[in-house]
Amino acid sequence: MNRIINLTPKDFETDQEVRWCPGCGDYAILKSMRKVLAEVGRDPDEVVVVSGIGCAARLPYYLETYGFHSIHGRAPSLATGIKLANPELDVWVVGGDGDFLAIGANHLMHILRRNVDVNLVLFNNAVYGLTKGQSSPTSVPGTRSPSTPDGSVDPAVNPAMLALGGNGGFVARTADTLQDHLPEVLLRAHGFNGAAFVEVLQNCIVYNDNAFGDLTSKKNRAENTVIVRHGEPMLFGADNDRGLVYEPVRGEFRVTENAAEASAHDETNWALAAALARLDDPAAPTPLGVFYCAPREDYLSAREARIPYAPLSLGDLNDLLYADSWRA
Amino acid sequence: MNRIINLTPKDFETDQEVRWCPGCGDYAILKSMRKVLAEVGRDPDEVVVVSGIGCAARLPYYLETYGFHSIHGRAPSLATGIKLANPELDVWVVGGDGDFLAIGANHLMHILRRNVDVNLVLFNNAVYGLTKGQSSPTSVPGTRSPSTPDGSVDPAVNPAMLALGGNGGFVARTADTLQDHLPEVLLRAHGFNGAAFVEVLQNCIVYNDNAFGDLTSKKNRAENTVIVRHGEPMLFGADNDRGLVYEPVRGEFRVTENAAEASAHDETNWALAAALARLDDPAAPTPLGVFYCAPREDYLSAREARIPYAPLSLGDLNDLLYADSWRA
Amino acid sequence: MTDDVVRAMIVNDDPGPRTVVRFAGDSGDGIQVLGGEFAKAVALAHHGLVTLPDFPAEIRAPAGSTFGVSAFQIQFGGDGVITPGDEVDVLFAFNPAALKTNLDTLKQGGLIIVDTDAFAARNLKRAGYAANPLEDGSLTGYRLMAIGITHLTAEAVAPTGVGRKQAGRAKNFWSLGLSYWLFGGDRVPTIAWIESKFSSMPDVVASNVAALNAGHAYGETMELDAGDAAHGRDAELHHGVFRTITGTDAMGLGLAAVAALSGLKLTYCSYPITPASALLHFLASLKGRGIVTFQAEDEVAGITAAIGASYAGGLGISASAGPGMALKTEALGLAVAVELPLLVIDVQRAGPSTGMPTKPEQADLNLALFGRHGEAPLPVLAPATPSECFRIVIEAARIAVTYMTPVIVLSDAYIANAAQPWELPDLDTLHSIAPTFRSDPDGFEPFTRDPDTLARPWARPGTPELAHRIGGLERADGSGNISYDPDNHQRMTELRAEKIARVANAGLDHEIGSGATSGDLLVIGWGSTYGAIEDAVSRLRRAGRAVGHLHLRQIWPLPTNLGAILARFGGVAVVEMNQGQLVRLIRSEFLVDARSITQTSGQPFQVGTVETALRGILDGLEEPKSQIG
Amino acid sequence: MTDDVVRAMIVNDDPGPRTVVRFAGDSGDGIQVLGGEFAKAVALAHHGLVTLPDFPAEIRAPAGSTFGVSAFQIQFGGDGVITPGDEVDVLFAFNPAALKTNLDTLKQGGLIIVDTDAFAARNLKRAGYAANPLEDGSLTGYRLMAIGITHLTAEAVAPTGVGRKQAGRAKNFWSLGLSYWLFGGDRVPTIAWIESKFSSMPDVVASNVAALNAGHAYGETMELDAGDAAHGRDAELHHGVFRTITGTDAMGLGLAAVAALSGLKLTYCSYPITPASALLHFLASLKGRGIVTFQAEDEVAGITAAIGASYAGGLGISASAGPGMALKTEALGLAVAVELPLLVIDVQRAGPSTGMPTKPEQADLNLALFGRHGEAPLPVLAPATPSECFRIVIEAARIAVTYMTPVIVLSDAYIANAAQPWELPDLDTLHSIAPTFRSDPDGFEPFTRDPDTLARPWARPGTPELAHRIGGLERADGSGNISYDPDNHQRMTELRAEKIARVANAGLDHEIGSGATSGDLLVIGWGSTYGAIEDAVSRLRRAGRAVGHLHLRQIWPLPTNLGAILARFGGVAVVEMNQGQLVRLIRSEFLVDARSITQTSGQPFQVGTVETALRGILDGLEEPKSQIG
Ligand SMILES: Cc1ncc(C[n+]2csc(CCOP(=O)(O)OP(=O)(O)O)c2C)c(N)n1
Ligand SMILES: Cc1ncc(C[n+]2csc(CCOP(=O)(O)OP(=O)(O)O)c2C)c(N)n1
Ligand code: SF4
Ligand code: SF4
Ligand SMILES: [Mg+2]
Ligand SMILES: [Mg+2]
Repeated sequence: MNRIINLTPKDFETDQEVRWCPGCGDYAILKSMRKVLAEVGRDPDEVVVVSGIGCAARLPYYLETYGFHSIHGRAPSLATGIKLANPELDVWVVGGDGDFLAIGANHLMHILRRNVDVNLVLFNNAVYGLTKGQSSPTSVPGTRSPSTPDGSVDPAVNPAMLALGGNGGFVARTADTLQDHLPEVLLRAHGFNGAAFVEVLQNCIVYNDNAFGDLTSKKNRAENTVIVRHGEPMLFGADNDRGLVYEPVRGEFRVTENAAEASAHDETNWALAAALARLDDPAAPTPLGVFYCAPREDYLSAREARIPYAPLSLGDLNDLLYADSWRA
Repeated sequence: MNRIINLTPKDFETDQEVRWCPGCGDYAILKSMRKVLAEVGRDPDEVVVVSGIGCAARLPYYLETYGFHSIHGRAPSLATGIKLANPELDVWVVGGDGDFLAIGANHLMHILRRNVDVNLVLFNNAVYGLTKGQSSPTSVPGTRSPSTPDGSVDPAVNPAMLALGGNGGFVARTADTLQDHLPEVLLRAHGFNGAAFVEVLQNCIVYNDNAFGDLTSKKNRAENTVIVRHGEPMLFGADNDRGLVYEPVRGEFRVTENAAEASAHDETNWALAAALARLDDPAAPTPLGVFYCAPREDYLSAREARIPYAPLSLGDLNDLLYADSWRA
Repeated sequence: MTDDVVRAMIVNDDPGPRTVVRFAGDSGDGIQVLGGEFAKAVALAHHGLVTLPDFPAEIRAPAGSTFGVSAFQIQFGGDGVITPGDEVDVLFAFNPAALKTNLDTLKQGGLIIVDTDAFAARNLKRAGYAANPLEDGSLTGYRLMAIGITHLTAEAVAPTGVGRKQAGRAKNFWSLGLSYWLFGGDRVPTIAWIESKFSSMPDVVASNVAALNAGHAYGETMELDAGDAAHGRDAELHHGVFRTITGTDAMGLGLAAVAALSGLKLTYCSYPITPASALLHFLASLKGRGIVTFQAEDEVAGITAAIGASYAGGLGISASAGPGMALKTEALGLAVAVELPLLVIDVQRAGPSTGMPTKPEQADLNLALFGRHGEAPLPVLAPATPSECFRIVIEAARIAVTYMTPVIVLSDAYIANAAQPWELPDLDTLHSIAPTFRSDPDGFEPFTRDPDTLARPWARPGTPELAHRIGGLERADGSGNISYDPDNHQRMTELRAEKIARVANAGLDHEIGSGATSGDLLVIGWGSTYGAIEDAVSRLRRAGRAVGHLHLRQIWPLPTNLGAILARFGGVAVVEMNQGQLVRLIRSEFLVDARSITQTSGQPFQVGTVETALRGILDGLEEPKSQIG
Repeated sequence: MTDDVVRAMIVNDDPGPRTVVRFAGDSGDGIQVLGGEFAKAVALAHHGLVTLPDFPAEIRAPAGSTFGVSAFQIQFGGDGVITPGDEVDVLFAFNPAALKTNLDTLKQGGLIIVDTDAFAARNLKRAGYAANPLEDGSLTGYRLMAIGITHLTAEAVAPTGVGRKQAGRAKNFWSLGLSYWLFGGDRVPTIAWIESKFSSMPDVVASNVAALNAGHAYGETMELDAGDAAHGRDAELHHGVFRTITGTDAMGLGLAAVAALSGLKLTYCSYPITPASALLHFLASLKGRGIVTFQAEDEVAGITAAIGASYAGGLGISASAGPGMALKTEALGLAVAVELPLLVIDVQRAGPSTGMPTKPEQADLNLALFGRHGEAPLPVLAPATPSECFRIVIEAARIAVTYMTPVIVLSDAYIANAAQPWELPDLDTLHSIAPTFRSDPDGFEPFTRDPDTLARPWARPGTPELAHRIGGLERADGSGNISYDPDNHQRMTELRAEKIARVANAGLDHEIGSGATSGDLLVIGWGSTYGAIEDAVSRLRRAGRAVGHLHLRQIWPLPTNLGAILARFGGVAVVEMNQGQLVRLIRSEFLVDARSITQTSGQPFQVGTVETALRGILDGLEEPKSQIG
């Protein structure tokens, strides 16, 4: 059923006023989501956007598709249920770092290993926005927040690495205001037949401004990020004149000024993907892109192959009921 | 306080009859735990063993230490609370694959990243024993069980890999009946200053017999397992005549018949540890040992350094109360 | 419930002859198979029956230990059999531990059948006997049939050439054969079952059949006689088509019926927990026919996946027991808030916390009624008997779909495991469940309501032009948009409550009572206490007391005319396996001084216990309103 | 509660003069700072007061939008001020959106003070005004003070040389200065506060002080007069040492007091949630003095860590709001089962599900009383006022430690955020909390009990020779070993219930009532409805009605003599912000036809609403028992 042929981002606007703080990175993600949904071209009536609770999780109210703003941390399980009942739907799951990585990390891990065909978009602002600024599982140690006025102690979770360790088949990272790269990655995620995990570095201007440094300004973006693409050398810098050299023995990288020396990205290589996800070196750029993509059967297809669902007729029911019966 | 100098495993027996099924691998783990506790020599009154629910989780009732058999999946958080209130205690957390990796995986991940100084022992039998045999997160796809009579569909979780992805600082694997290796690994875990994660492959003779193949029989153990030790070449086979060669680019291994060619294990190398954890090749042995050990500050010490706890005197209280006061 | 129902209260005057047999032995002795096959034979002989397995808590305890004893109790007779029996007439004890742990169930003068071969020193010691009870006179006061079952079985199966191990395993069939001789029972169906069950192991078939026949022959040859204890076989069920069914299986079949009657894709999302897991196993065995089963990573994932399924147009179902139910409370609030259909089944077990996982209790009623944050009312139903699980889940599904609401069904460990003959329903009498999915975009808003039921429309994702958003933040009446408006919240809270109140009109048209329709005392029960209360009330009626029994299948909302019924009785007593939960509701709703009879021992009520307690209340009632003849 | 308490019921005859002021403006206007400073000045002028902030739900909404309006209300006068006031005497509206969304709080004839500079076309449109309300006559019926606050502020701060942005920000201090002129208030402490708060930004200090002075001067020069609306300043508090405190801070200080009084290491383990997070923030700000704070990964981890802490000999505390409370239910059952002390604080908000997170409701009472699987009784306390949070948590801790039980404290979003002057307790009057840790190994068993309290011993890990195991499976009376024994389970269930019942003897010796000690109607309340009920009852008393007010601080177990008190009144009414939860308990416990007055709008009750409802009940009471003079 493809009633609508040409969709535009505008088709995905709802009548609800967007209520994030002025300057919040969520606006940019919303914009990209609308763009990608239009580009994907799936009938909006066959799209469901599920979320938990948090600033990020308000997103469904701003997308003219089916939407479910559920409870904190449980969006992945809700989405699994939606797919179980109707595998045909195009399901997106969005949430913040508290939602996905504190209360909900278990469900995230299980939807990834099951490879349920949904697109998971993490809005990582390294803070609890909606509850007014407490540190989150992705906050760097030392973060001062209302709940950690003397600086947080807990080492952070690395979302992309957690997804890779949890047997995720598609793991990517991008950032809110990269209006070219973000849609590109979301499109790739959508194209993946299974649970695709996208970490979006998102700026919370109110409670954690500039948490990821300057990744997106025209000026610094080229030096501070490296966008990796399958088969292409991992180059960065204003003139793509610098590169990363993969040092596989310890899964590390070396920055080179000799672009020709740069290693090529291979998104089917888990070890390389893990090394990219783990790269956290002030002297190196932050890797963005599809770190890992290893297609395998998605959960619903695997289920259907093994235990095909079929409606139960009254005749079937009769057989079940009378199976062990006798007449007195 | 060290009232008892020479402890024997017998000192750790309680008056409760051990009630696992005859032949269950849990007996062997219990035996090793007693041995290790005796060897560690910590006063049993300063040891606390915490568990969730499951066959494995019954363990505290069989150890003459302080013990808490709590609720399903929550032992890691309980243990965190115990350490918060009294960092001096020697805390062990034990549980099954359902306990640690289904309902409790989130708490497991968070205790690992925080690096709370406890020893986590996973009894992985790839099945829900206590509830009579349903498939678990570590069951291989296709597992037939009462809840998956046509074979399970879900790809399995790799516990060691999950722990590595979740920022665990100490990750090891061993097996129930290896009465030399199991205590060795538990001792190493105990020595680690932080959250040490040990996966013990455990045979559930009733519901999932032989799930990990023959790893422990005298006959096959040498061929089917490779015990890795820091700095030593990764050798296996009856005469230690075969070895693993680390192929770092993709984080893979090659089996060699030339022992001299075998790579040495380096437990400080995360990439190598991940490769070992992920190695799952019928043609290669199952790696056992301490895959990864990267000492870092433990959670309670880090807290204490930042926000030292001090009792609150009545004088302090008075100051707090009267801080903003005025007289009417 | 209507007044007609009360008029239908019947007087169960003659319970007819009954026998209670209890098989007890080691976990490895095949007691549950023996009991199950015996029950089948009893049923095929057209007797009414109720069976109750009594598993050990341990998976596999050491042989001969008291905590490894497995037992199976059956009461049989005619239509009137509705409990597994208070006191045992005949106890089979296959080893000393079984005798030790089960003797107190046997009535004075009852018959004990023991396998003397198992009463050797080692087993006696394991069971904690200083001396052999068969010889030390401690069993005077009982009749004893001491038989060397183990060696008789070994001799019987010797010709089939099976090994010692298999010979040992055939003991239960030998005893089954003997039981058939003592109480009646046709060996032919059992033999057929053995043949199909062990079809790939011909020697097992041969040895089991040989044992069965030998046991029977032994009884015949020795002219053994259970005497009075066998009187149950003198009664018969009324005519009809029956099958023997446990609560678990009846509930599973009920859900299958929901699938067939509604055409909805049932999506059963659960996490294993005793005693609810068996339902997951049953449904998984249907292999995707009508029902999809999903083993979630925990209970929260289970219920939220079920909610997702209902949102997507399936019917989400989640089942658990106490600890898991507790974990579902937050998500239940979401289901109430977004008004989606959902079934949540709680197979109650003894609590608090992990408690005694295999033992029944009814102490989750409060949790079901009140265990949510905020005002989050929902209907609560409870089956009274194993077979009733079938229609209760159908009713629950009908309510859920009609009113767009989660519904809780409270079963328990007793109902789930007990079995009874069930007269099969005529499929034509089952009304279809007709979910109405919204398809018309004209004027669609997700929170407008049906004027009768107050249900909001069910608009499946995928339906053209109905895209909409729902969520847990308060929803504006009509549009469902986020609203902090005070009046809206007041109105929505009232609408949600009123919608559930209207479920009282849905008319669960069960017969819900027996005994007097007015009189001195109305005994109210719910759930698995049904048999014990009904038998106790019958006894009191036969003793001339004006007592009625009202058994609630729908606990919330309460039947609209319940107050009128209460008013016809001088007093009210509520019997339940907790510390008094329903009684609190009855008292607060009707301001009657309802008395509370409770038990929290992890055991079902015995008829005698209820009877005694009721007598106490009756004797204490100041002014008996009436006496019946 | 003893009869003395009832004798102590006082008649609050003269409330004295009062004023209600409400500041409303954009989130960016600094309304909460303005309100807070004004309240401080009012307090320093020795007035009684209650303040209530009214935050927008959004973190930071677009400027000028109606949903971005932030408000702050204060009622002040003498000792009798116990609510923030039903109707506003003076409304400051800093922009059209603030006027639009707050006008309905203003009483007829009330005074509106507006910043005319903000009533430009763009803001009017944002607020949804077609015409300028200052000009279209729609404000007739009110008094209007229209002042160009923005440009007056800009002029005043110009000499300090700050930029336009900071000049705009000083508006609130200008208005504060004006308020001091209108209602009294000393600028000196405010200036000191500005100086310390912005010490690193001298130009900010200068501009804010300039604005403050200018606002005051403006009022003086223009001889502005709030008229009757300023009568609150004619009343004073009684003598004593006070501070102004919110419920959150009082609770935090109460927990600090528990640490000091008990010597226990308080271990506060929580997950952020509105409106409970503020308590975590307060305690974290204590920097480890007496209390360790732990931000867990979710609510289940929060409460289980707290249980672990209590096991280890600390005092575990966990706080949350509705959705998080629901997630704690399973673990609460564990705490009941293993009998460890624990405080669980629920700062209630409007539900069900996510509901309206910033709005108060009292609809978690059922969850607190009944929201656990199995029989899992525990004490439930509730503070009536912000300052009372202090002693309630101390009492809760004392009960928890004395009876070895989890205790739930029910606060709500209103109490947490409202502020009032609190007469500071004399530390010498606070009784120490003396946990008794078991140290004697002789005869130690983890589940033997103190004969009085029925508490089990608290044996900290690390104590020599007391190694023992506890757990959620039913524990044998005494040894605590796993037990499936029916009699044991029955006994343990009863013991757990009896232990909690004995908490009624613990004697929460609060004054708990006012008004008549017998008469026509007893009004029962709990929690934050205190002020509204008390004022309403006072009004009725002054109108000659025989009405009493009993406010429960301990809801479970109920005070032992509550039945006797109820019997002295002709009728009973229960007032609560839910759909009738306490009333159900009162009805079932005492079989009185208690009437229910409820509200679920997410707003605290107004005095007038309660008064009207009570009048309705009084008028409907058939036979007034008595009339008082
Ligand atoms: C069960 C439950 N616990 C806690 C909360 C409170 N809460 C709402 S959102 C949130 C976290 C917000 O952080 P994040 O998920 O990172 O989203 P953000 O607001 O930063 O986008 C929390 C703790 C809740 N609503 N429900
Ligand atoms: C909240 C809750 N959910 C479910 C259960 C039921 N349950 C008990 S143990 C268990 C899993 C057992 O598997 P595992 O953790 O692997 O331990 P094992 O028995 O195999 O050693 C489950 C699901 C429970 N007790 N509590
Ligand atoms: S609080 Fe932060 S994340 Fe939330 S809307 Fe504001 S800027 Fe965005
Ligand atoms: S069920 Fe399996 S894991 Fe449990 S005790 Fe028996 S053998 Fe061991
Ligand atoms: Mg966030
Ligand atoms: Mg297991």
